[in-house]
Amino acid sequence: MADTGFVQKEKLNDFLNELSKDAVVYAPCLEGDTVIFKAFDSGTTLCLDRPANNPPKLVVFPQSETLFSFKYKKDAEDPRKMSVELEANTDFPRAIIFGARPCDAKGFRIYDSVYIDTNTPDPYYKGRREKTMIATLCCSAPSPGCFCVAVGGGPAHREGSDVLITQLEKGYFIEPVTEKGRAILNVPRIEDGEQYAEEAHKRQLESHDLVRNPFAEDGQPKISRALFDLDEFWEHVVSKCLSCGACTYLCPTCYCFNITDEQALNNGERIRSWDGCMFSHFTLEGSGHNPRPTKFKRFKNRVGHKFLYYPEKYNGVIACCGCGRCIRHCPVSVDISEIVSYLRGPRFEFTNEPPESMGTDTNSQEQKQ
Amino acid sequence: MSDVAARELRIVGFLCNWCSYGGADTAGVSRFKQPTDLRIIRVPCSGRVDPLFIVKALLNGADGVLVSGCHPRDCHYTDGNFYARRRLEMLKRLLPFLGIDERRFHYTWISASEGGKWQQTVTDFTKRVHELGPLHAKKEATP
Amino acid sequence: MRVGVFICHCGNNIAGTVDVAKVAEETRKLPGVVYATTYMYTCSEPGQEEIKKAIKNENLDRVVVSACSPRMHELTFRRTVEKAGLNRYFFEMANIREHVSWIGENKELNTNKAIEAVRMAVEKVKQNKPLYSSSFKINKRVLVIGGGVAGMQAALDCADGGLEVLLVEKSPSVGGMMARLDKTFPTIDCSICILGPKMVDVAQHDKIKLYAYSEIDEIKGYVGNYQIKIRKKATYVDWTKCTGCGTCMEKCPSKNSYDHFNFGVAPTRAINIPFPQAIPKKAKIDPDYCRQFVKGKCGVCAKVCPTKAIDYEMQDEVITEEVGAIIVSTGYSLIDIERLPEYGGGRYPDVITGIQYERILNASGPTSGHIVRPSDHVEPKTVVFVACAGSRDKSIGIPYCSNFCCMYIAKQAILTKDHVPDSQSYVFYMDIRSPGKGYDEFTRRAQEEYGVKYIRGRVSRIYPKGNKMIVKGADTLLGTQVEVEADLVVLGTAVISNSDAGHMAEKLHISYDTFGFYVESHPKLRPVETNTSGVFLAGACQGPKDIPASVCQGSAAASKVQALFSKDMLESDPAVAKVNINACVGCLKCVKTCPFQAIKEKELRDGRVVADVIETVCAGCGVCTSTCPCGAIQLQHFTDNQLLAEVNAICLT
Amino acid sequence: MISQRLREAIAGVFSEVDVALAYQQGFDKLHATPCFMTMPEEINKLIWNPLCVHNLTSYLPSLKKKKVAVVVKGCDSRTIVQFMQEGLINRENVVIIGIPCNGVISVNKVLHETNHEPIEDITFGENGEITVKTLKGEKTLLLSDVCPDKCKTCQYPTPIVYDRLVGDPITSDKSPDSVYADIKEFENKTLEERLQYWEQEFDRCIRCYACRNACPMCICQDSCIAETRDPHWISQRATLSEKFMFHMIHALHLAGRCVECGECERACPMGIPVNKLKRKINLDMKELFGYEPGIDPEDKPPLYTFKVDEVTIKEHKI
Repeated sequence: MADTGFVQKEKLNDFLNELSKDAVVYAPCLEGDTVIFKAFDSGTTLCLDRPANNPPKLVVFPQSETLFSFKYKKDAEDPRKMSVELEANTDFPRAIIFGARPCDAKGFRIYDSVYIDTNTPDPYYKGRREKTMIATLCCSAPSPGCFCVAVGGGPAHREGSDVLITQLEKGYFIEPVTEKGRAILNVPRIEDGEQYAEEAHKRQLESHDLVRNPFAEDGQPKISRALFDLDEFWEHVVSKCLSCGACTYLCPTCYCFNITDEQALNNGERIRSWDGCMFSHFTLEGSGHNPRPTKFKRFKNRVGHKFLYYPEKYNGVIACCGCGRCIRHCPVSVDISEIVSYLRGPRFEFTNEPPESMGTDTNSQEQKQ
Repeated sequence: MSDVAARELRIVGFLCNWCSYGGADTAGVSRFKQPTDLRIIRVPCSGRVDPLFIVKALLNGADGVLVSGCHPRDCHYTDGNFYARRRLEMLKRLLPFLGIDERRFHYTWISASEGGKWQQTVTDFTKRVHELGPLHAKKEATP
Repeated sequence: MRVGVFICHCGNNIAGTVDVAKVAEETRKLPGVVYATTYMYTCSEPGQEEIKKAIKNENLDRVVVSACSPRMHELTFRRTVEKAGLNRYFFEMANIREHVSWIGENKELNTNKAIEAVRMAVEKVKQNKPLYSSSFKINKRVLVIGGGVAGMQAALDCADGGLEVLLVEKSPSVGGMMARLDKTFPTIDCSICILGPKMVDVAQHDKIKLYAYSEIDEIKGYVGNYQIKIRKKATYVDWTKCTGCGTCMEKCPSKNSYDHFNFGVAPTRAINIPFPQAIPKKAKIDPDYCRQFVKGKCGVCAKVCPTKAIDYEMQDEVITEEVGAIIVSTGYSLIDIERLPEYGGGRYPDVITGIQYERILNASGPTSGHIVRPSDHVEPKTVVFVACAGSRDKSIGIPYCSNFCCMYIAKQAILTKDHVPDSQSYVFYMDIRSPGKGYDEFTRRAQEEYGVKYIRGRVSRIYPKGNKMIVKGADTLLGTQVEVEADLVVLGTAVISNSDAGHMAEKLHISYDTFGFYVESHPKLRPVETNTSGVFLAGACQGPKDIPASVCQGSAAASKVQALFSKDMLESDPAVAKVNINACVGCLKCVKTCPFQAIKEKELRDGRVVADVIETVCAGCGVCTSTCPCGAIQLQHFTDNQLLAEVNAICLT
Repeated sequence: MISQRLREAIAGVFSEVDVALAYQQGFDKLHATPCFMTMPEEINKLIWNPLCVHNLTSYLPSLKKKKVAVVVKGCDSRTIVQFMQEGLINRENVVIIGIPCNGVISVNKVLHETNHEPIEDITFGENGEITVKTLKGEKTLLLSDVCPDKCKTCQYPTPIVYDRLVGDPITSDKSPDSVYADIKEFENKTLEERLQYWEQEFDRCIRCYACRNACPMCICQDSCIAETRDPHWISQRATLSEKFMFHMIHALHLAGRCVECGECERACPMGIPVNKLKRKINLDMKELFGYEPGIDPEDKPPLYTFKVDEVTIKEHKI
C-alpha cells in the first residue's frame, strides 16, 4: 500500500461521500457568509478557503450532550415505591473531521491531557475521541488575527492530526500521521500521492513565515507573575470586553462545561453543555457569592488558564493554539496575543504603548492610584 | 390513550382568574358543551401572561394557545389587561414573521358572566386549530 | 416530595362523565405522588377528614384536590390542609367539573383531560413554596358611596353598630330615587313619610359624616386601609351659614332652571333647595342657569341672604379621608326617552316617564299632587301606561327585566283612579311580574277593583292626533290590533346603570357586567361581596331592585363590614410579588407598570438600586413579573417556574 | 481631519470626566476597537474613520456612577435617548461628543469582497471610496457597497443628542420608506419558508451570548434568564427549540426598545441575522403606536404603557 494519497480537486465531493459511508464526516461548510463545521451531505457547500468560524471541537466535545438518561418507575401496587433506571449514553458514532486546521487539531491535544491522559478519563470525550479521525488541512495563508507559530504550532503542524492534507493546484495531497489515519488510504477514489509529495512538503513550509508572532522577541510567551496579579492591569486592558462567550465557545482549547439535569414527569436526562469562564454564572456559588464577580477577574482567569495554570500542570504546554478566532470574532476586537505580550514585563505603562517604553517605578505608582 | 392523543391537539389556555376563568366556570355550570382539547392554566390577570409563555408553548409542543382576560376597563387590577393587549398584539404580529401561523394564537376578553361567549370561543378556536392541523409534525423527543 | 391527590366524584357531577378511578390510577404513576384516591364528596366534612387523615398517615407534604372550580372551593381546602399542619399554599385544585365533566360529552376524552388536569396541578404543586401572611391593622371606618335608601340603611346600620361612617352623596340631598316617589307599593305608604325619618337619622347620627354634593375622585389602598379623595363640589353657598330658609330661592330671577330632582317636570330656580325634606336642607346654585355666572351680573341671592352665605367664588374642595371598607350603593338611572323613537322619543310633552309621573302625583311635587298633563295642564281622563319601555328589548341592548316597573305601574294606575275617579287607565304589558309578598294581589286589585285595563302586547307606535295621543299596539291575547286615544302616556322606562358606573368600578377595582351593573362575588352565596376584598355592594347598582331588596342589601353589606371589622388585624394575602435582589438589575420597569404603585426603588448597602415591593399595597396581578426581563420579581404562587411547570405538563408529554 | 478635531473636543472635556470612550486602531488594519481613555496622553491614539463601527454607548449603563465622555454616531445617539427614556443613565454624567456620519463599513462585507484575505492596509477616500490592500493586490470598494445595511437606510446621520458636535450636521437623503423594506420583503415569503429560514439561522447559534452582551439595551446581562434555573425558561441543551427560544427571549425583551444599532448582528460570530426580529417588532410598534425607539427622550416605550382606547388594535375574530 502507498504511504500517501491524492484526491483530485473535482473528486473531493465524491471522496467525502465515500468517507461518509461508514462515518459521519464533519467538514467546513458555507452557510450564507459563515463557514461552520457540520455533518457533510449532498446538500452542503464545502468551504476550504478559510478557517471555519467555529472550530471542530463540537464533534468530540458537543455543545451539549446527554451523559445519561433516567426514568422513574412507580410500583404498580404501591405509589409510594419508586425506582429509577439509569441509562448511560455510550453510543458514539464513528466520525471524521475533514478540513480541520492544524491549530484545531492541536487543540484536541490540550483536551486529551485533561480528559484522557489521567487516572479518571472522561468516558464521553474518550469514547468520541477514539472514534474520530482528524484529517487536517494545512494552511496556505494566515487569517486575520492568527498566531499559531507563537504558541508552538504552525500552518502545517501535525500534532493532534491523524491525517494531514495539503492543497495543491490539482487536488489534495493526503498523508497519514497516525496509525488511525492510515485507514484513509483505503478509501475508494484516492490515488497514490507519491508524485505529489515533494510539491506538498514545499507548500507546507511556504506559509510558516507569513504568520505573525506577537511574542517575537522571546519566541514564546513569557508571563510576569507580578504584573499578572495586578488588578489595575486587567482593568486597563480589558475594560472594553463585553464578557460574552464568543472567545471561549470558538476556542479549540476551551474545555469547560456545565452539568444540568432536565426532567419532565418521569423522564429526565443529565446534560453536559459548554460553559465559559467569561460568564458570571460560571463561578456563581450556591450561596450567591461569586469569587469572580467582574469581567476583569474573569478575563484574567482566561489568560491565566491558557498561559500559566495549564502550562504549570501539563509540562509547560500552552493551552492556546493561536487560531485567532477569539480575536477575529470578538465583537470589540479584544486581542489576547496583545495582552499576553504586555504581560512579559514586570510592570506595564498604562498607555498601550509597545512594552519597550516601560516607565519608572514612580510613574507606575502614580498611575495605580 | 394513543387513540385519544390522535384525536386531540394540544391547546393551552391562559385565563385570568377573575373574568375568563369565571366565564369558563359559568359555561360549565350552564353545561355548555365544548371540545376537549383545551388545557387551562389559571393566572391572576391577563397582564401576568408574558408573551414568552405563548412562544414557549408553541415551540415545545402546543398546537394552539388561547389567552383570555377581563374586558378592557373591567380588569380586576384596573390596568393589567391594557398591558396584556399591547403585548399580545405585538406577539400576534410577530408569530407569522417566525413562520408560525398567527391563527394558532388567539386572545380575547370574556367576562365571568359570558359563559356562552366562552363556549363559542373554545369551540371556534379548537375547530380552527384542527383545520390548521398539528404544528409539530415530528416532535423532538425531549423530556 | 410526597403529594397526595384526592379525586372527587361530586356525586355524579364528575363521576358521571369522567372515569375517576382511571384518573386516580394514572395519577399514581406520577413521580412525587404517593397517594391518590377518589371520594364521593370531597368538600363534605367526612371528605375533608379523609384529606386530613391521609396527610397524617401518608405523611403528605403537598395536596391536590381534583374536583370543582377553585373559585368555588379553593379556600375550603386550603383551610383543610392548614388544619392538618400543612402550609395552605401547598395545595392546588384541578378543575375537572366546570372545565371537564360538565362540558365534555365523551367519557374517554373527559377522562384523559381530567388526567392531564391533575398532572398539571401536581406539577404546579411540586413547585409551590410555603407562603405566610403578615397582619396589618384595620382602619375601622367605612365609606358609603351613594345616599339612596340602600346607602342610608347601610350607613345607619354601620353607625348603630358603633362604626364611623362617611356617606358620600353626589346630589345635594340624600334620599335617592325613593325620595322622589309618591307612594310605595303594595301598601300605598307615603314614600317620603317613611324615608324622611331615616334621612333625618342620617343627618343627626353622631357617627355619620355626610358629604352631600360630593364625589369620589380617587381610591387608593387595600382592604383595611383605603385612602379616599372626596371632591366637595362647589355649591356657591356656604353651607355652614345657610339655614335653608329659602329666601334666595323665592327671589332668584332665573326661573327656568332645569329641575334635576323633578326630572324636568317643571322648571326651578337657579338657586334652589331640591325639595322641602332635603337633607341637608341647604341651597345650591346651578351655574348653568344662574345669571351671575351666565351673564356676569345679578347678585340678587347674595343681597337677600340673611346670613351672607352666598359665595360666587367658591371652588371645588378635595378632602382626603381614610377608611377600611367601602359600601357601594350608587343606585341606577333610567333610559333616556330619546332612545325610544317609537314612543315619540321625547318629542311629545304628554308622553312622560314613570318617575316624572311620580313627581306629578306627589303632593310636594311641581303640581302639588294634581294630575295634569304637561302640554296644557288639563286633567287627563285616559291614561295609558306602557310597561317594558326599553326593558327586555334586545334591539336596544337591554335584554333584562327592570324588576319593579310592573308594580309601580299598577300603583300609579290605582293612584290615577284615586285622583281622577272618572279616569280610565290602560296598561300595555309583556308579562306581569309580581312575585313579591302581597305584590300579585296588588296587581289584581288594580285590575279588579280599579278597573285598570291590562292589554298584553307591545305598543308599536305613539303619535299625536289633535290634543290626544294615539297609542297603537297589539293585544296578543285577542290577536288584534288595539288603538287607544289617550290624554297622557306614561312609559315604564328601563332601569339602566349610571353613566359613570364603569369609571367608578375602575376606581374601586371591581367588575361590572355588560350593562354597567356591578358584579357580586357569587350570584347566590355572596350577593353583596365583590371580588375586591373590603368592597361591598348594596342596592340597584348591582342590578334593578325595589326598595325592600335594596334595604336588605344595605343591611347585609353593613353586617359584612361589621364582620370584617370584628378583628383588629387583617391577614395580608402572601401571594404578592417578591424581588430577588441578587437578580434585580434595577431597571425599574416594574415600577413603571405596576397598576398599584406598589413597587418603589431601594438602595442596597453596596449602592445597588433594586425594586422593592410594598406587600400590603401589592394586589397580586403579576404585571411586574411579566414586565421584568430578568425574572427577578416573581408573583408568589404564580411564579414563572410554577406556570412553566404547567405549560410543560401540557406540552412535554 | 475629523480625527484631529475629535481629539481636540475630547481634550476639551477631559478634565470633566473620569473616562472617555472613543476608538483606536484594532489588531489589524481592518479593525478599530473601543478605547477607554483615562489619561490625557492617550488621546493621541484616538482614531476616527469608517471602521469605528462599535456602539460605544453600550458601556454607559455599567459606568452609571462615573462621569463619561462618549463618542457617538447618529445611530449610537438613539441608544442614549432610549437610555434616557428608560432612566438607565444619568444624563448629566455623560458628555456626548457627536459625530455626523456618512456610514461605516461592515468588516464582513469587506472580507467577503477580498475573499477573506488578511488585509494589509486600508485607506479611505473623500467620496466614500475605500482602497484595500491584500497580499493578492489592491482593490477599491465603495462605502455604499460595503456598509452595514443599517447605513443604507440611515435616517439619523447626525446624532439626536450631543453636547459637542464634531463636523457639520448631515441630513439624511434616504427615504424613510426604505428602512423596513427588507422586513416587508421577507413577509412575502410563505410561512413555511420563513420558519425554515429561522430554523436554519438559529441552528448555527452557539449560545455565546455575544449578541446579548453587545446589545446596549440588554440590561440584564449577568441576570439573563437564558442562563438561570429560577426562572427556568430554557435548558442548556443545544437543541434548535432551545436556541429558538433564546432568540425569542432576546427579541421580546427588546420589543419596542431596540434602537437598531445592529450590534447584536455585528457581534454574532456565526452570522445570524439577530436584529431582524427586533426590527420587525419595531415596524409593528411604529404602525400600532406611532413609536420609534431612541428618538424622543420624553417618550415611553410602548409596552410599558397603554391607552384605555387602543384605536389601532382591533379585536380579533376566530
